[in-house]
Amino acid sequence: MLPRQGSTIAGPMDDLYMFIFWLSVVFFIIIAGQVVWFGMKYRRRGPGEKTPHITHHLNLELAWSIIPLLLCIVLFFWGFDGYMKATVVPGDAMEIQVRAKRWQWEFEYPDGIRALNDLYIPVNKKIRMVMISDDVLHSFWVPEFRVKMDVLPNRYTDVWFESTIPGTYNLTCTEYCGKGHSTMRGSIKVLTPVEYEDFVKEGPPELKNMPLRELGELVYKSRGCESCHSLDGSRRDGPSWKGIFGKTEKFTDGTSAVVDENYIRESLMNPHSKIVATYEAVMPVYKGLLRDREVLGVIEYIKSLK
Amino acid sequence: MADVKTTGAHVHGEAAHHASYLEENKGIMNWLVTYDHKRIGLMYLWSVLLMFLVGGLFALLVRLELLTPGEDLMNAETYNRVFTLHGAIMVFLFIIPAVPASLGNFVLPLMLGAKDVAFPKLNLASYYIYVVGAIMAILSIVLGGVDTGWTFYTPYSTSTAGAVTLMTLSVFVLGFSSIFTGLNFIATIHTLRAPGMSWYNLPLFVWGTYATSVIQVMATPVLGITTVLLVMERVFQVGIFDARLGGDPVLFQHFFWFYSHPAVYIMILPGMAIISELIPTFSKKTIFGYRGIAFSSIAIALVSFLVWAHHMFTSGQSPLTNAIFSFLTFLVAIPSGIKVFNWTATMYRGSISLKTPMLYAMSFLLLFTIGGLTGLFLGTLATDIHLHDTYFVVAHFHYVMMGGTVIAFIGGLFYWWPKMVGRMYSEKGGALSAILVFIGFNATFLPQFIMGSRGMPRRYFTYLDQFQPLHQFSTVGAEILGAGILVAILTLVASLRKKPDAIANPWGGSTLEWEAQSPPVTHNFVGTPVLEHAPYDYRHAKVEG
Amino acid sequence: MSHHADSHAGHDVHGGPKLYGAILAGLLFLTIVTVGAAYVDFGSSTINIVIAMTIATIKGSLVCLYFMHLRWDKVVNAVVFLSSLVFLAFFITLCLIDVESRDVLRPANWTGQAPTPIPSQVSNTPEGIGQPPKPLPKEQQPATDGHAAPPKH
Amino acid sequence: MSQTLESAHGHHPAQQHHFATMEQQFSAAKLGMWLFLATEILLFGGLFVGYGIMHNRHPEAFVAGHHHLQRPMGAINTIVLLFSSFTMVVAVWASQTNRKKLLIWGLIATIACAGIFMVVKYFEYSHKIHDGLLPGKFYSYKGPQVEGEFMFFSFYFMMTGLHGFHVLIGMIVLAWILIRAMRNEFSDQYYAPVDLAGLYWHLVDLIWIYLFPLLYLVS
Repeated sequence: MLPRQGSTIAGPMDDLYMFIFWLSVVFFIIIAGQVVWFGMKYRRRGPGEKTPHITHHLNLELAWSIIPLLLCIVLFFWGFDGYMKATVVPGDAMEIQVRAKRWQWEFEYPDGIRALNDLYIPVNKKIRMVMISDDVLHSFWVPEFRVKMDVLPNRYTDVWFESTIPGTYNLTCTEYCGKGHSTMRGSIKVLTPVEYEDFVKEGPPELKNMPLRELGELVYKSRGCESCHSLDGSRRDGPSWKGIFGKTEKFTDGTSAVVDENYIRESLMNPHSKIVATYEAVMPVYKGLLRDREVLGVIEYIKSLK
Repeated sequence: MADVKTTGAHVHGEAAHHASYLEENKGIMNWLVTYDHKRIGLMYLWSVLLMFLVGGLFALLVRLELLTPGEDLMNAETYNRVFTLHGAIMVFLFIIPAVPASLGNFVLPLMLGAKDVAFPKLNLASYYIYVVGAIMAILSIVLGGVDTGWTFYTPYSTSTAGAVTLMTLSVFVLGFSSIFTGLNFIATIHTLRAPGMSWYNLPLFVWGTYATSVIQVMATPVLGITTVLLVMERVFQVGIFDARLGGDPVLFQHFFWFYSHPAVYIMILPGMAIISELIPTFSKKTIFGYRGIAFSSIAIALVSFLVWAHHMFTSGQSPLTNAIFSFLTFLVAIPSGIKVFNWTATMYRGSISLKTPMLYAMSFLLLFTIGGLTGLFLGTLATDIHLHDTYFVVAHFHYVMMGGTVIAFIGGLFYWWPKMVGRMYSEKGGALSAILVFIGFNATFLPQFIMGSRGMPRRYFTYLDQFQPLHQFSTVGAEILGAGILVAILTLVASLRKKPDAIANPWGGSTLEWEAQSPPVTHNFVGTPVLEHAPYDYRHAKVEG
Repeated sequence: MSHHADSHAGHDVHGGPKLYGAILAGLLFLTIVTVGAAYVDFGSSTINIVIAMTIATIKGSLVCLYFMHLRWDKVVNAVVFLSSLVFLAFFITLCLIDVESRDVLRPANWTGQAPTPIPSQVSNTPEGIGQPPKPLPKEQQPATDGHAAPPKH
Repeated sequence: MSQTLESAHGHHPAQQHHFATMEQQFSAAKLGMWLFLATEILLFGGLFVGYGIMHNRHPEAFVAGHHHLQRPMGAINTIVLLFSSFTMVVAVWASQTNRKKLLIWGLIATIACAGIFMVVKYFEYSHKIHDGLLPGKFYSYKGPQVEGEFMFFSFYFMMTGLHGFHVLIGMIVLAWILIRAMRNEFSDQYYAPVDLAGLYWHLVDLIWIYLFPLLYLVS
């Protein structure tokens, strides 16, 4: 019923969940059982049936008021305890800054490395996410960690977790934020300590050995290029990549240049220096967001699009 | 049956048929300017049923789109508009007015032995305010649509395009319709009870409606000012909810839920009120724990004002606030539990007749129990963190709103239908609809609890492949549910083609409305009814059904 | 309900111009006191507000009890009126509790200071909060989904 | 309840068919009015909550903002409204005791006071508009100011605006009552409309009693 337990707080939280679940099952069986059983047993046999005149029964009524009340108080304290454990951040947590914007997650590590949508973290380490939104409300949810917190504009909120099993976990936005709400996903890749060190140096493991063209395609799909640059020559917010390599582009300032490796790199790092005529300056800056090898990948990928 | 002495010539069985409210003053113009609560109730009934069908159509569109991940029927923007309209129409135009304004309007004065509500003109005005609000809401679809979700959370609602301002104003207008209905009912219950009808002789439907009216009067004005502030924020950027200007977007949620949580009880209390009538009538047994049910309605109404922020446990409000509201939320669970236990106890050793309304009442008991129990997961702080804003929540509130209120509403409609139109419907059709609705409803929403727990957020246009089987199951369930509703409506409409055949008290009901002829005369009773026995006292019953 | 000799509708007539005049005098006096109190600092802004609101509440009570006849009216009307105040009090109190207690239960390493924001090309740091919005040029008005222009500072 | 069955005095022309007695009709109407007043309080209440929270968040801005208001104007308006409440309650008393002239003059005085209130408000508003002290994005005051000061004016205009709207509605209602009074419709048998309009008018006064210190006397 619940997704796998990926963090230290998942276990206790699931215990509570299962407790409420079985409690509900018991109460449901009692009530539904009565309804169905009475419905069959006391079914009207004829028009003249007499029924007993039972108006109330104080002790019975007190019992079914007080017992649920006590159970509810238990639930409250249990839930409050779990809530405090899940939200009070331990002092020794590693801090990662999160900036949510429509419709992507931007992360920044303490040493300044930045990542988009994919977060790599070490296993068995307490992580605190300090979050802020660029626009509307978002909400940070990793189902397998059982953590969720809204991300607000102009105010920091935080959430913490300590993952227990290396692997990939989904991150989703759970506060409705418009058109791209349901695709505002990210992934949290929990790495072993060795892998994490490697990551800090060279980037994510599965990308390291990928052929450049494939890496470029991945960047195209995962870093938002797709939404503005088509591959089939059709017009979107930016020029199509089909056959663009080697073409001469005219710019809004009247100059022109051939699309080559240097031009592509410049367009990624400093896109607003040259704007292709008839387009608007809407391209985001990818400086610091792409590793060198990923830039090379994009160049190779564009070259391959004849 | 409460023994009633009427001073007129109205005697059971052999009563001369007086011209009913349907037969007098025919013609559309007479209906449009009528002050008769029964006619206004019927006009409300057709209007809310129309809105129910529109909202239901949007629901089916949502479910169809979710049959597969990705874009099939509509794009993300359209989908967002469709689910917003589904929510807004169902909440503001259907459920909130459904029971009080249609059935309540019809039945309440009859139950009190009154000739009309206290302010008949205000009653009619409130209907037209509703119509204006409904037209504004429909217009906003044409004029750009609304994609904020029915909750209008800022800053999304203050920055998105579309007809949000018009929709918000429509909610403002509809709020007044609701306020006037509530105000009217409170004054009616206080001043127009039949001679001999003390507070403890009130039918439980009246108690439930009274509690509902208290919330309508006390909470709806806050919705009014919230919508005004939202419009101000959109038009003038006054800054109160806009974080960039020094405002607080979470404050909007406080404002919104201060109304909208009590509003949840505006929706469910009338449903409970109907069930409190159906179960004793069809068990032919006095209600168990009359005072427990009556006071729990009032308790729910009062405590409902103190639990609103449990919609905001992950919103960034303070942990202290979370703790306070979680605790208060559990308190509101107790009176609901008391009611359920009292209802089942009423069935004990009864003479249970499984007519259509009773089938709906029993469905209500099962579905509302699930809805209530799943609420425990959400009121508990720790588990709510995981479940908040997921399909678990969607399933939970559908179990309460649809499995609770709508099922009770349909049950009540079948119950009072003979009184309203003077005709009996086909029991087979009714029973078929009850079974289809029950199966379809569970098939639709049970899978959503699992999806939510596993990680499916709400308001998603597309989803991960792992959820597809459950989504498909849910969509199929929604089609069955839709078919069940259709059967119910067809059954009722088909009965209109018959000649009037309903006797005054076809079910052996014990409250005053069954003393009036079916359908009643314009001023309800021929003569003045005087109540001599408490309601639900079947020792004095003269069984007719 | 007792029937008064000169009121066939069954309602007692209460008060009279003399009593109402006295109440008016009291209200005017309290208005002067409020204005006067506004020029005195009683220590903290909270105390100042409490004093101003207390005087306003006394004035309000006089209006309710005498001008609005609540003193002589049926209990139910007073209950209705008071319950609106009670619900309003809940609304104000619980909202204030939230706003005032945010971050109170934070962990030890939380200093209450906002953490350093992520450097970004798009400036959305809390600086500039509380500046009045500037009217947007027409084309920048909220127009397309998701790209509403925030007011520029 | 026993008396409600029959009325010993026959039917007053203003009695509606679904009420057994005038007394029943009167108490229903009065309860309805009080319920309506309760909704008004909660409607204004939302603004008070917003004001309280934003005041807490930007205290300096609210203090600085209120220096732009003219206390004498506010004080005059307070006195005018209090006096109008007095004339109103006298009018109600006059209708209960069949003093028709006093009723008419009381109503006229009340409407006149409401008029004075609106005129003073007009001068205050035009002063603010001239200085650019307008709500939200129309705020264009250029003088020295504290951060967030514009928000004070958002609240000033929303609160006094909604209140002013209620004063206007009150004037219309009272004018209608005045016409009916001149047509001799009211007596000690039937004065509910005067009484209810009076209740509404006192509520408008009551709200101003709170608005005045909150907006004009912030410290």
